[in-house]
Amino acid sequence: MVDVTLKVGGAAGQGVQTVSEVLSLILARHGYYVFSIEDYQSRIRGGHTFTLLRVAEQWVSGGKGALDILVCLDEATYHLHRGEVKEGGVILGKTGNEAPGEDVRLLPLDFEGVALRLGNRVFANMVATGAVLAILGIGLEEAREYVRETFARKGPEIVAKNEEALEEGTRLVEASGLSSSPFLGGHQNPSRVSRRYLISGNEALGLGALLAGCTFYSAYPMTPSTGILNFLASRAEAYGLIVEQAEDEIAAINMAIGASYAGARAMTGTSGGGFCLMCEGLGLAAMTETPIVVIDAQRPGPSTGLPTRTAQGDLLFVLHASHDEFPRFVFAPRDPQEALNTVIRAFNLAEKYQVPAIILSDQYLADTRWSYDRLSCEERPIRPSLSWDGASPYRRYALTPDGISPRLFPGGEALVVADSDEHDERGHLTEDLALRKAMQEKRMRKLEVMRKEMRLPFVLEGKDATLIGWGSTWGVLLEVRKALGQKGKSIGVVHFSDLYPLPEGLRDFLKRFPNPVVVEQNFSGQLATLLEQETLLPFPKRICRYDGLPFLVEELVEQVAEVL
Amino acid sequence: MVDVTLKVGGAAGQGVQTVSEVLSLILARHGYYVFSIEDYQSRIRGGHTFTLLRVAEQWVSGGKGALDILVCLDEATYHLHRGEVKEGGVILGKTGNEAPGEDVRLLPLDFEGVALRLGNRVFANMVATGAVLAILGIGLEEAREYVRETFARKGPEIVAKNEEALEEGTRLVEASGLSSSPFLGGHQNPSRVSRRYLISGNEALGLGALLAGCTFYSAYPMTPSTGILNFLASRAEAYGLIVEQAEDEIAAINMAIGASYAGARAMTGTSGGGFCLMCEGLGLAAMTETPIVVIDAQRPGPSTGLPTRTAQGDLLFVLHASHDEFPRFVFAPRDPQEALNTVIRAFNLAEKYQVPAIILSDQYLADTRWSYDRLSCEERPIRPSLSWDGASPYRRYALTPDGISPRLFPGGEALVVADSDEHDERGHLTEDLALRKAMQEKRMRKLEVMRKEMRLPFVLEGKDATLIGWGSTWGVLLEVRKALGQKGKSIGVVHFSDLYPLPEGLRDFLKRFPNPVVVEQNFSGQLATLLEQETLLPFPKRICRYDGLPFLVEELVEQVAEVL
Amino acid sequence: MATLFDAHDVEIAWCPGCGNFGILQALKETLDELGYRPQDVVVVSGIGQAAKAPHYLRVNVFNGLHGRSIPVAFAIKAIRPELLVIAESGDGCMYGEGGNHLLHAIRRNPDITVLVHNNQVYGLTKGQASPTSGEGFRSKAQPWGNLSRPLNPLSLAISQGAGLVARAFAGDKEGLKGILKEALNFRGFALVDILQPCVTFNPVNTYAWYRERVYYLGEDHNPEDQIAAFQKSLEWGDRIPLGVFYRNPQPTYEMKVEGRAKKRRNLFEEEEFQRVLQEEFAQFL
Amino acid sequence: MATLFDAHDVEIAWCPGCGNFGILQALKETLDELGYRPQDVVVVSGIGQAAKAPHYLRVNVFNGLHGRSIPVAFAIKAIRPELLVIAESGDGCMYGEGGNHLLHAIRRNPDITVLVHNNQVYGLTKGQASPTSGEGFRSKAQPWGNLSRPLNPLSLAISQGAGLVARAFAGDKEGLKGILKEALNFRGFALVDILQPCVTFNPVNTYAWYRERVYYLGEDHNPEDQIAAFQKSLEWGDRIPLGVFYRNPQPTYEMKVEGRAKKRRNLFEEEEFQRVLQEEFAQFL
Ligand SMILES: Cc1ncc(C[n+]2csc(CCOP(=O)(O)OP(=O)(O)O)c2C)c(N)n1
Ligand SMILES: Cc1ncc(C[n+]2csc(CCOP(=O)(O)OP(=O)(O)O)c2C)c(N)n1
Ligand code: SF4
Ligand code: SF4
Ligand SMILES: [Mg+2]
Ligand SMILES: [Mg+2]
Repeated sequence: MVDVTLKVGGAAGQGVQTVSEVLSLILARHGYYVFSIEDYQSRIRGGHTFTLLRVAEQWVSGGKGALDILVCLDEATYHLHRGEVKEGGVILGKTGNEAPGEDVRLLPLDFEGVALRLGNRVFANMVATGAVLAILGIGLEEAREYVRETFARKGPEIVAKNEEALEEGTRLVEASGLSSSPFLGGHQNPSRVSRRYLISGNEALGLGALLAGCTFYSAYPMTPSTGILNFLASRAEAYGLIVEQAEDEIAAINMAIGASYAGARAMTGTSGGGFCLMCEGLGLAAMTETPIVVIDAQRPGPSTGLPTRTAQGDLLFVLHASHDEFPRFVFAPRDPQEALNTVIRAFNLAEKYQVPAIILSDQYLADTRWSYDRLSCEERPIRPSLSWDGASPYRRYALTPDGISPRLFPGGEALVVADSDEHDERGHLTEDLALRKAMQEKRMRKLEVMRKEMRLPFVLEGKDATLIGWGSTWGVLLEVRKALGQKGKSIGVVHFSDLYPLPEGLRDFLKRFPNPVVVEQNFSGQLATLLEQETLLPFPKRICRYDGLPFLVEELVEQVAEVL
Repeated sequence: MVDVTLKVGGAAGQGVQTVSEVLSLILARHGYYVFSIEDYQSRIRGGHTFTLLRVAEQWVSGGKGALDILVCLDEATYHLHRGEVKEGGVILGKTGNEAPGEDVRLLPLDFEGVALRLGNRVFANMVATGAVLAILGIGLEEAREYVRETFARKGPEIVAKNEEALEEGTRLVEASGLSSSPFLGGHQNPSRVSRRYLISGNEALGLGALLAGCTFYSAYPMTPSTGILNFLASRAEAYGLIVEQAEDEIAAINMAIGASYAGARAMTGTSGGGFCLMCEGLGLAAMTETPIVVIDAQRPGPSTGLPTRTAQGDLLFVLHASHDEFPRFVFAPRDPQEALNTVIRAFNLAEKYQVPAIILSDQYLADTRWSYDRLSCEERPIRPSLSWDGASPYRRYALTPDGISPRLFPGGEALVVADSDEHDERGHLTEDLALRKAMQEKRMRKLEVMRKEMRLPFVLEGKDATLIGWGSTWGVLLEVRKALGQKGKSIGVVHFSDLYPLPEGLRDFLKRFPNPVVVEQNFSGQLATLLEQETLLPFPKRICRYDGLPFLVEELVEQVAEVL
Repeated sequence: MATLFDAHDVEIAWCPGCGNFGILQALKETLDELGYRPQDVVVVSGIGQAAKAPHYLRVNVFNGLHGRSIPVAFAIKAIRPELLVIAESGDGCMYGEGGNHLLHAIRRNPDITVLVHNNQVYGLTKGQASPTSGEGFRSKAQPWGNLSRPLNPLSLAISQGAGLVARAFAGDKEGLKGILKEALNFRGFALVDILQPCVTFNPVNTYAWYRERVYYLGEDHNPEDQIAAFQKSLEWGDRIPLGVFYRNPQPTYEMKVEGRAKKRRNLFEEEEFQRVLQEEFAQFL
Repeated sequence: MATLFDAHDVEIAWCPGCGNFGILQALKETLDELGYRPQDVVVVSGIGQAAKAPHYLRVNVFNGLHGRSIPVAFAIKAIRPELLVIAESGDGCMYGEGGNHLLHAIRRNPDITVLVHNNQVYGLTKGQASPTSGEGFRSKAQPWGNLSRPLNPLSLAISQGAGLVARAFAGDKEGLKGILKEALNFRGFALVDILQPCVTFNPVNTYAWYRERVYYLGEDHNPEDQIAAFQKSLEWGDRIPLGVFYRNPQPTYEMKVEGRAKKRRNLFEEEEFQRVLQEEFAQFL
């Protein structure tokens, strides 16, 4: 079964992401499953950046560390990564003096030189793409089509040059004889039917919002959430959304709240540092019972930390963010497919319960491209019907049994009053402390109903151990289970996407899983701590990674094997 | 044993706080123990406000609900509180038509009318004071002295008028015959030696900072923390502090961090909403390992909530505030005396470990005046010695075994580099992820050493039940223990002032206390949740108050009796 | 005078004699005279004494966070351009905590009116210096007297080319109403700084103090002239000008995004949803 | 030219050709020529490409949060008035996220210098419109083109009577150095807006674009005249003036609080501690 891992590396600005994007797309169109992880630094030019690309005939959900192919757009890539190439692998592009590993073939290629001969350095990416396709054993048909689609508006000459660049790349590999036993075994896509969908977390989060009927998105740029802003901005004019870049995150969340009060479905997105600035706004949404969706795309901290790396360090923070207590939803989708549905669910539930809903993403989920046979959308945007009879005086914050009060928008017949102070049923500020008590109870009452909406974790049974995770680590946990399964170990997976309020009966539910090992991308094991608090069961075995890199399959397999 | 509870009520702006302040002071100077609780609304004039004042021959640490004396500066006070006066009690001032309770004496008095006859409405407060003193059976000697001290700079005429007002008040009561069996039984202070100290939480927090050697305080006004700003401002010129009102809370915390980096001992103070805005700065302090002290004076939320009321709703928030993980200290002093020491400790520990220290106050602690035989200061400001040899290149963030690195200030021989990004040992930003891992470990390593600094809770043993609390509820828990003790119940108290990191061995420690009941001023019982998480022991019995009012003795006695 | 905008069953928590009363009454009468219906008006505020004003009006109210009324008002107007949207709060709220939002709202030019009850003090928190307090202003938090120069909100707004910039005085109802009318009728961002005596905490800038100094800009002042407006905005001391200082009509934010609203698709309808879903999914194939 | 302020062992992460290099070099030379020692200089920054600059200098560095360099710099100067304190960051950082701090720092007039690398774009986050981007500026976040009018930082600072307000161009080292010298020598708050080409994300405001337009204010410009300075600050288009627009010497914050430092008491010393303790405790008896 074909399963090839390739890495494209270079300096920022050299086009690493372009090469890997084009490759991913072409391979997905060829019917391969693709999984690509972006690694980059907080700079625009220079330094080092790479994409880790896995191409397989079976669906894959995690990255591997051992490389079949290393594509070096600069010499630094060769130095940094040549040790990762396994036996039988190939290194192509700019190479260096040190020897590669045993049985690793070297193909020194001057992509830029070829490009310059074609007239412009920019064609280097297509030369590299052509070369890699040849090594993989993929014909240029799809690649040509891609080039035609992409460069059409730049004129036929540019199209022709790019096609030439592809061909040059392929030719160089053929000349070296390296294409004779291609990595993908010459498999070709017989028809278009088996094209795979290719989508990243940020695209899926943006698409989910679009499908949820989001009409207002305000944000201040912050890696790794900016892709959501870009996605929604790209759709704003066609679909009629208001997408506004705010002056700061405080404005961003207050704008979203204002828009929601006025009748919009509103969302904002940021990373941890920006979320800090949104804490007060989160409480405002809670107190005025104005639904909003907030995406926190996590990255390592504290503080500015590592802006372009991944982490799951904000769980306990978002759970308790803002002073005093109020109900909120917290979700952490496991992959782009689920992210799509989660956003719609978050909008629906936020609006149904008139509370803020927080979605935890991270740099890994945001930037990683997953491939699927099909994309599906199981959720539908639903607006709760407004339960005001139009006759009795309107009470925005009526004390109801389930805590949910009739929510109208301004501009209708009834006046809508909202206040960040404690207020009476009409929304006017009050110092009546018996009423305060009733209001706090009304708000908190929702939590128990909300809990019923929450889903139990995803489960795969296993006898030897159970890996417990949340959010973006789901895919790699599946891979680890499979890998250890091949070694005769029976490993279960329990994975949380719904994090708060935690579903009922969790203690009994969790008790039945043998030998739990919690796997998280943070220092202390925050989910483990949360589960301990919720269930009073101990979760002492924790595998924590907090260097900013995502878990890869082989390393995690070893770590899990160690604690078994 | 004398133990009198009196309430002075009126509209905001009528001088309720002046009357009670003067009374407290005079009574404390007379050698009585005084305990006064302020209740006010978020407005400047009108509405309703009162002070609950307890005067006793024994030290007291909580307020009672049943009144001996009700002083009505307006009629609303009579309507609102007449039901609280117990048998044998007195109501004086503006009364209304409804009958008082049984065996309650009414003394309708027109304080304002008397004052106007003296020439100005402002003397009404002194008329009321004189009247109350007479009912209590306190001569006017101390009161006169107070008047002379306070009004001296306004001239002899004003002094004379105020003295007259006092006398008028006393005379009115005497004329009514009500002073014949005074509440305090005619006890007089024989000498100055037994004067009591009288101090509020905000004063104690400010004084603690002053004594800790704080040289920089920046804050944005926010109830109930503003008293700290006022206190430190009042000392700034005499002691040479910089006290700066910032444009917002974000500036406030960033200023404090800058000042600390430059060599100051720096603090900021706010309430929950402002603390929200400080979350990002908290992470900055953590990442740059810049010590600061942050006071969060809690009030009910969410959001603006009830600005002038009390709550303990921010515990879990401040514990996890700011994205990703870093060590911090969290303290919640139990009374003004401890607050004084806590602030000094917080400064010392923050500086020793180069971390932020958070002090949780609340409106009850902030505004309540406690009396003591003596004030004591057990802590001393200590600056850690700087451990740089001056020879080797200076590494601000050297990776040390205990995580504490040599901290210098700019302006000396070595250059000091600090960065909110992940950084190398010199402080320069890095993308070396192995180093990132080491740095995160270095920072988190401090937590285990910090834990050793933390003190086990205050303990009073009891066989029937154990009341567990934190922060400002300590005093009332003592009172409840005493009251239930008188009813033959043996009630223990376990009270936390050191909240994070929790001291070691807590599970075994807590196990030995029978029938734990956690008492908190929030909705869900946040300390109980924290203890469950830390010890995996269940704490299902929780008494929670969240209407914004503090626990009073009798009600809490009943609530505790119920769960016994 | 009774108006359509009189609130009932709400107790006003301001001090007797406070300048806020004059502003409240003038605003109610202005809204009435301009023919608005309460349900077509949204008043957004922050936190402070001034920020309680919307509760005392019969309108839609969003009383949000201290300093954050402008972003809320901006978004309400963006989503519901047919409503009249006013942001109303104190000087601390709008110029202190909220200064950044004011600055950037001017750049966006939404068609909202910002009313600032400028009492040159923090009223609700008991008298600290505000961004507009005079140098030397004393309070418990500044016993040495305010060390900062006061912010000049008019100069600030004029310097950034704001739509309409005006100053009014709470003590002159008719004058205030005239200015409110101009501001509310203006299409674009309008800032009205209203001098408001705080009888409790500001012993400096009293009714009498203002009355001695204020005068209305005359016919000779050309509000379309940015330099002249700027020059006038610097006048503060013995004479304090009132009126519309500056007027700079320009396309509003809502006009610029108007086209988008028309393209809004109804995703709550299954067929439309499916259409969008298919179009979008195709992008990822 | 080598200077005392050259950093070693730090790799510069800017794009080749970036305008930041010119600013860095000019600043190093200026500090050197003014005779400062590295240990007497603190450079505070926020987050962004420009905000990395302090790491490339041999000085004391505080690289804080995005938008928050000014409050940090203010406090460092307040505590250590003998140090030279510079706040240096990008246009997004200083005028966007940090706008409120700029506004209020002007009012306090601390003796700090604020250097803004104004590339009219968010560089580090890959090219979104910044507060100073021109109307119509396109990016992935604004594919329809920036809808807001650009903030004018010079007009803003002049309108609030800031100490010194200047504009420089990264492409003219000598001119820039001259302006930096004036700003660093000025006692009080100085803002230098430095036009900085971003060769990666700003295809509009290029070196050539600036070169065609910039010119230095001549002798005829009187920087003490606030109205003239304001008028000049509005000039932006075919001609863009450089130089010191405005100069308004006034007492600094540090001067105003100078007396306090002298009264500082050494509480780390037991005897002094006891003295203070007794004095203070007596207040509560
Ligand atoms: C984030 C935050 N910080 C501080 C406060 C406390 N606060 C409430 S009102 C106010 C000042 C009000 O001054 P201003 O806006 O001038 O209104 P005024 O009361 O003078 O009308 C402050 C500081 C708050 N509510 N929220
Ligand atoms: C609170 C917060 N919000 C957002 C960011 C993300 N961020 C980093 S740099 C930057 C913009 C930088 O623009 P500018 O200040 O103009 O600097 P430049 O990169 O252009 O030099 C942003 C939005 C952040 N670090 N912190
Ligand atoms: S404190 Fe001042 S502003 Fe507030 S209501 Fe009273 S007079 Fe008005
Ligand atoms: S992105 Fe622009 S500002 Fe940043 S280093 Fe590159 S050229 Fe300079
Ligand atoms: Mg005010
Ligand atoms: Mg920039």
